[in-house]
Amino acid sequence: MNKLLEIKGLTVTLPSKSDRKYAISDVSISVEKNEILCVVGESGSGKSVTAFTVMGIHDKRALTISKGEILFDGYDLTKIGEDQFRKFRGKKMAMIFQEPMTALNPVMKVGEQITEILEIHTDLGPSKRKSKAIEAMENVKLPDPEKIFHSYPHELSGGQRQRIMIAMALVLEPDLLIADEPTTALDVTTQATILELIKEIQVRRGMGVLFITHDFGVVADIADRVVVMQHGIVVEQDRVNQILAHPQHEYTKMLIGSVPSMVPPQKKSIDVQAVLELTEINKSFGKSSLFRKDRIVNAANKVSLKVAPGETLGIVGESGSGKSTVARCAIRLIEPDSGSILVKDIDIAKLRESGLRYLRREIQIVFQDPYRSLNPRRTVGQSIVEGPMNFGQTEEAAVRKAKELMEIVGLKPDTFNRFPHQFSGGQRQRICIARALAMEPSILIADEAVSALDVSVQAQVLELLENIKKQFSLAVLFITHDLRVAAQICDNIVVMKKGAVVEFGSTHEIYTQPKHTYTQALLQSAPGQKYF
Amino acid sequence: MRHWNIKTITRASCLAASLAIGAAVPVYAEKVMNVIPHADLKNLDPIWTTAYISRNHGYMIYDTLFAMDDSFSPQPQMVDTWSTSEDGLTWTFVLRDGLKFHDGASVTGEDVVASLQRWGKRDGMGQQLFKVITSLEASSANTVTMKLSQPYGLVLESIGKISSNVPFIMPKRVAETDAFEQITDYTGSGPFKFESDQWVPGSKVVYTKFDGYVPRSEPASAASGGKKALVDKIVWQYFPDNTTAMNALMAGEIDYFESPAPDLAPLLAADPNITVEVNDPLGNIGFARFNHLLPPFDDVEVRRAAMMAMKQEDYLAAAIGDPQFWKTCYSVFPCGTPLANDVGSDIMATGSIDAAKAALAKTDYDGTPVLIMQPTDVPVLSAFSLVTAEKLRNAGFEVNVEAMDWSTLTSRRALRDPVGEGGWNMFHTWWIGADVIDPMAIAFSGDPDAGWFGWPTDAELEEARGQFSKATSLEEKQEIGRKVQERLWAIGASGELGQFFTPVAYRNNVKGLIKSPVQFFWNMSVE
Amino acid sequence: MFVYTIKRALMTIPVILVVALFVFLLLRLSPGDPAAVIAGDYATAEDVARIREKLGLSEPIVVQFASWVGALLQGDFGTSIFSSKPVTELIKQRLEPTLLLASCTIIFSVIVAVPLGTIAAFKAGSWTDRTVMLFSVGGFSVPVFVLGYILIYVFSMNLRILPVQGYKSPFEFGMIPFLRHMILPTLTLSVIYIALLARMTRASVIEVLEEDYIRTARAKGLSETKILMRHALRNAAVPIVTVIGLGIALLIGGVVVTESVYNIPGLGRLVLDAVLARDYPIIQGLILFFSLVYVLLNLLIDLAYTFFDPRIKY
Amino acid sequence: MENHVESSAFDIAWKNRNVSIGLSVLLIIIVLALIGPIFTKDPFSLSPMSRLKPPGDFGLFGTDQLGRDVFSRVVNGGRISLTVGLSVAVFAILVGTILGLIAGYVRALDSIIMRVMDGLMAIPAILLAIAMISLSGASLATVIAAIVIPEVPRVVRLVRSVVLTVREEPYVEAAISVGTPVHLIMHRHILPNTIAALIVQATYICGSAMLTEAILGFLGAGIPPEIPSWGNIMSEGRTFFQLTPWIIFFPGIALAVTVLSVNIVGDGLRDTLDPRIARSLK
Repeated sequence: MNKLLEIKGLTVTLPSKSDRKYAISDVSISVEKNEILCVVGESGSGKSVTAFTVMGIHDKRALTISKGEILFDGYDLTKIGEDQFRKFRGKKMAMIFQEPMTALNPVMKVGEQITEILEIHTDLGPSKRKSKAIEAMENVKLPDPEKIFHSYPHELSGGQRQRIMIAMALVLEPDLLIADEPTTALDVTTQATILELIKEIQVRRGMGVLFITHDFGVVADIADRVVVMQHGIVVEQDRVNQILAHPQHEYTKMLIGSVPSMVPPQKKSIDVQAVLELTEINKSFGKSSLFRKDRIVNAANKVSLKVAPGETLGIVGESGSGKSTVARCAIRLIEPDSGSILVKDIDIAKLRESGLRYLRREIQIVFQDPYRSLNPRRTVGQSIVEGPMNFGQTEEAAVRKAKELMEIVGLKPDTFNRFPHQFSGGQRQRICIARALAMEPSILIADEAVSALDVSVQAQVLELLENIKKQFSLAVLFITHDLRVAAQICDNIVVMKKGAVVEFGSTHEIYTQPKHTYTQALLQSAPGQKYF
Repeated sequence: MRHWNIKTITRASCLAASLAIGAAVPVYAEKVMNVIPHADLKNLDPIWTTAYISRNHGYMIYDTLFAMDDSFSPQPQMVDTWSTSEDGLTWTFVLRDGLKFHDGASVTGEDVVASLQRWGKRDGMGQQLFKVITSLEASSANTVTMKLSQPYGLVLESIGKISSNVPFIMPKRVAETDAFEQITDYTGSGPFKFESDQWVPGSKVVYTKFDGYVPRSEPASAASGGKKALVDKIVWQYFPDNTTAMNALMAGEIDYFESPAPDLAPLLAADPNITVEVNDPLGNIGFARFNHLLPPFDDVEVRRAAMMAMKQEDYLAAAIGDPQFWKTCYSVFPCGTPLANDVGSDIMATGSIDAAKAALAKTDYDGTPVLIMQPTDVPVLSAFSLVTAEKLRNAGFEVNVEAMDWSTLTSRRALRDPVGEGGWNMFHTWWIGADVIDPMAIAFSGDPDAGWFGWPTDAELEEARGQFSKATSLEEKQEIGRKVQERLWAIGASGELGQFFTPVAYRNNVKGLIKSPVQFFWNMSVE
Repeated sequence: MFVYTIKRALMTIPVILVVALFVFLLLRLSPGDPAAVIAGDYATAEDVARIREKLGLSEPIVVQFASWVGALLQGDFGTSIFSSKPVTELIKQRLEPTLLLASCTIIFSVIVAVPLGTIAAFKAGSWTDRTVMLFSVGGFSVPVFVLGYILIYVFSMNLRILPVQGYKSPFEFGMIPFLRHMILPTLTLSVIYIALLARMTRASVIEVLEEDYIRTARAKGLSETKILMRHALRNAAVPIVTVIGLGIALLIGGVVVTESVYNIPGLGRLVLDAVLARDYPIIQGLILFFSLVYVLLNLLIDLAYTFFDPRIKY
Repeated sequence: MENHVESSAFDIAWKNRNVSIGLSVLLIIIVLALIGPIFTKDPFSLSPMSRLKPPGDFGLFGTDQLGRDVFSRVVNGGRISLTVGLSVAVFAILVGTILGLIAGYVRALDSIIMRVMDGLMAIPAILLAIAMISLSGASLATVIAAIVIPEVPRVVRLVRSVVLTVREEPYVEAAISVGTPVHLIMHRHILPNTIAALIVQATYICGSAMLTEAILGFLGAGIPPEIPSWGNIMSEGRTFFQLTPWIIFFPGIALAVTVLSVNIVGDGLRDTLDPRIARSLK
């Protein structure tokens, strides 16, 4: 065996007041030369702590290594001094991170950020450093590296930034690359190219890669071996094919089972009058001032769509495609520049807040971030009854109704008086759904409502949404970037790109016979299609 | 503006370095006296304003026809000889030879006439004098003739006035400026020249020696006698902060400190290099002014009751401190001057709360609150106000003290409106002794229309004051003085709070200080 | 950038107008009457009225404001009531000491405070941090004038190594006398500024040290010093520079006191004396001038952001 | 229940050593100032014959230039200085919060309010205060008003920025979409978010107001000097700084300790209430 990195019985302790004692406990993992080891798990599984500890950049004030060893290049990294450790970092082991925007120093030219690593670890002169950096940038297939060398991070696209991160990590040809969810923040098309790039370089260099992810689709595409972690413990590890085909541990099975299929189920078409109808909605941001006119973004460009009761209409698209703008126009959190929004045949596009108020109950929304969707200073009960009581319901009636709804969304009614921080992310999203339902709306907008949730929780919330749609005969406008989720839940789909609708059709049509090239590219980019 | 380029800075720093090392020793050491004046010179027209600092500035650069000697009698200054006609109605003044303005022109009778006329429009004594003047003209280049409608006893006292407004002689072109507008040409004929371009209002005034000045041959005596400029340059630097000023004097950065707070005297005196002394023999007279128009002080007995509570020792101790710098004085004319007397002074000398209480009980005082304006930026007056407040409260008055700064007080004291509408009942001030040396002082007026703030009304008093200008002998004047004082006490015109002296402090290398109620800088040298 | 500069410069106009109106109303609606002050002790009511007329104080208030603003637009700040000197000339005369005192203070404060704040941030929670922070808090707790007196007492009166007071222009007297006279006022004025800057630096650096790119820098193998110097400070620069700008107002306030204590003939004392003497044209002109300086400096600082942060583009 | 989050935050704040020490010191000072009149002489009573006496026979802290008892002036002065500090903080926060909420929520008024605030910010605070006081007459009320006015723009900016941030929060949008009227959104969702920042801001305003009061006194534009605020005692005593240092020393110490405690409490609160900074200190 050719072990590059060997973690033996590593235990990292959390500060005394935390809700659990260990961040990771007795973790033993090894990465070999010339392989990609994927560490997979949901939030709180300890996968990132493991990666950061190996790199020696974990938060040393909060986390302490209490047991175990990390063997690398003949040293136990838990025992060597900081100065020696520093010589490894960047040179022998390198790391790339989830969010390339924040991981790059915003006030430093990217070229400088790459040459900096050469400056620390080598004796090369400035011109040599630059040519080596350019070479590294060419290696990650960055176009016009000379120009990008002198760019600042904000001047690059997300994919380019991640390529810069990779170039930076690989410029000294380290033996070990640690990748912490490197594609999670990227659009699906970009994700595909970055994954391909990592794989290719790994093969070319014969490098060992420790790849952290929560996405089994990514695992299926990239991993040689897989480690599954849960609550800081390794529950299973094996070759990728073995894990995917024959998962042993219940948790692994559950994770794999939760990945939605790309094949949409057959659905019968809905043939009732639409309750929400958007016609030629236009919305642009940025002011055209006297002095310049170039900062205007057309977030929605002649968008038309309609949703009927009992229908789930998906809006899919990558970031910046304008899908959220459409949702926020539909619920009139923002006012469209032009176009009409018919809710039960009343045009609300230009209504003032006072006129709008009585239509508020018809249309409700669930947001992406369950942590910010509830006022932390108010009990969940208060949040749920707020709407009905605004419309004159008595407190008693509202509370009774709220408790019923809590039961429907799968929460115990006796948690009515608790505060949001006492709930998990999935539970909070259920509360948000209950809050929306309390208004007895006919239209529900779910704006990336499951994107922030772990896959297991995601599946449950999706199921809940499906159930209440049926139960209350709701028209659902479902906004997502996740093609797998869209495939499973939507009846019809609108594909958006740069503010405009590029394709519309039934889910089945879209997934089986995409017409627009963009739709085709999107579908091809979804990871893990071999298995799921 | 100056160009601040590298070159200048480099040059400046080179120069600095050489100066610091002491390599460049000037061939001729200019004699400079650094002075901290008692106030900031805000205004350069001593006719336009009565501010003492402007008067002192006037003495630096201007000369006068007559000037007071140290016994307060007028002596010729610019005048060489003068004569009076038999009937006392025609006065002829002949100017000295060699009088020159700073621009080189000779001083002529025309200049004198124009200057006196402008002064006559602003100064109280001047206005009185001009009431009896029928003509004033330059009969020749160096002669001025003044004709009067009736004999007037104070001709020389007026044109030889020592304090504001002093009839300084300016060039005709300057003196023709409207009396209510400020002059902009600062050409005088005095021993020092004003350096206009070096003046930094609020901070620094620079005077240089005027080489063309010919001093009289008599020795200097107060404002009169030979004025010799013994230094090349006098720099007035105004210090807003007394402690800093004291430190600067002790550190040798300053030569002369005109009015240190009396309380700092012991600290300064403890320094062997510094002399602290009282320069002004008359000192200042504390003054508690009632508003005679408004209740409760529209009642003479209430005023007199209040005066009984005023114990001079307490005022002076609180405001001045060290007893060597004050003394009680129960005359309305400064003690130690010819007219000082003790007629009717029992009322002021009472100084007893109990007596005041008893006296107040006999009046119709109904508890109307007394509004005292307290000028918080003038420590002495601020202290006076607080002492009065406490005394009156103890004597049974209702008292409100309203804090303000002196400039607010000066504008508010002119209001005759009721208290609720901006009016007032009392304020405190002081007069320099020289300003209240005789009954002509506006402080003693009994005419509510032409008189001073507070507006007492007493025809008898006015009558007596009117006599004074006609009196010619000292006995006559003293008699009128006693009459005026008797009336002033009888009507409870104002409380007199005693006499106090502000010391001057200077480094021992300063010589030639002239004893006088006004600060003069001629004959002073720095060794 | 150029367009932005013009635009921002234009935006200062309403701000300055607000200031002008506010100051004007404040002066006109207050009870003091400069005419009475000028007229002096012996003036009659007619004299005062006459002076009011001369000063234009008897005009309707709207007319007064209009004529003042009209004159301002022509660069005429008016003429001092007492000294009859144009306000612009008085400002010119007094500008140098104030400008140099403020500059010395800013330079000195930045030199002291930024390293202090950075060290405190880097060692957040340690004794070093606590000492620096205690000093900073302390700097906010002592009145400026008390500090001035103490410094004079110790350095000038007891040790006799520095002059008590005054200002020596470097262009006239050279650098060394200038600096000798500047040391104590600068120290006095700097304390509060250092306190402010050190706190802000600390807070900004702490915030920056939490950022992802610091972690990236660690992953690259950079030493902590290099991380601090290259990555943290440059990113913390914008808030620090902002505070330098906001502190200008604080500085102007401090200048008034410091100039009084050290007898420096600067703008601070000019305005204080003017207020006490009711010299309206000076008060109006100077408050306006200070506001203009403040607004322009902050505009300059906004433009400087582009230098520190390439993301900011105008 | 409403205050659950705040109260727990303040429990944490109290556990912060700086906060507890600072608050304890402040409490002692406040109590002393309040019960001062019971055990001290009349701070206004003059006795010109025993002026400028050193600490000892003529009182614990000696006497001032009018023979008043410095100890009783310092103890009673605490009440004035604290009144100034607290009232300025309260009024500035009150006015600033109202204006800030309006500016942050009513688009039409935003630019008007903010331009006026910019104008006020541009005038150096001390100058504005001196001008206001010396022109409108010195009294406790005018001094408080003069210190409040320059502080208001800072509070307005703070509140406005919180409003602008918070109104973008999903839970506020959720509240809008369930038809909650504006005043309830302000009251329930936006105002509570400003409280932590406002409390911290209030402590700083309180501290700096006490200092400003002292400086105004020094410049001759403060509360009527008869009233014994610490600033006044010092500014009246400053002429005698080298002669009778006790007049300036005792109120100086009192002021410095009070302002220091207030600022330390403010820092402590900021560290505990601002999670980002608190986190890095753990």
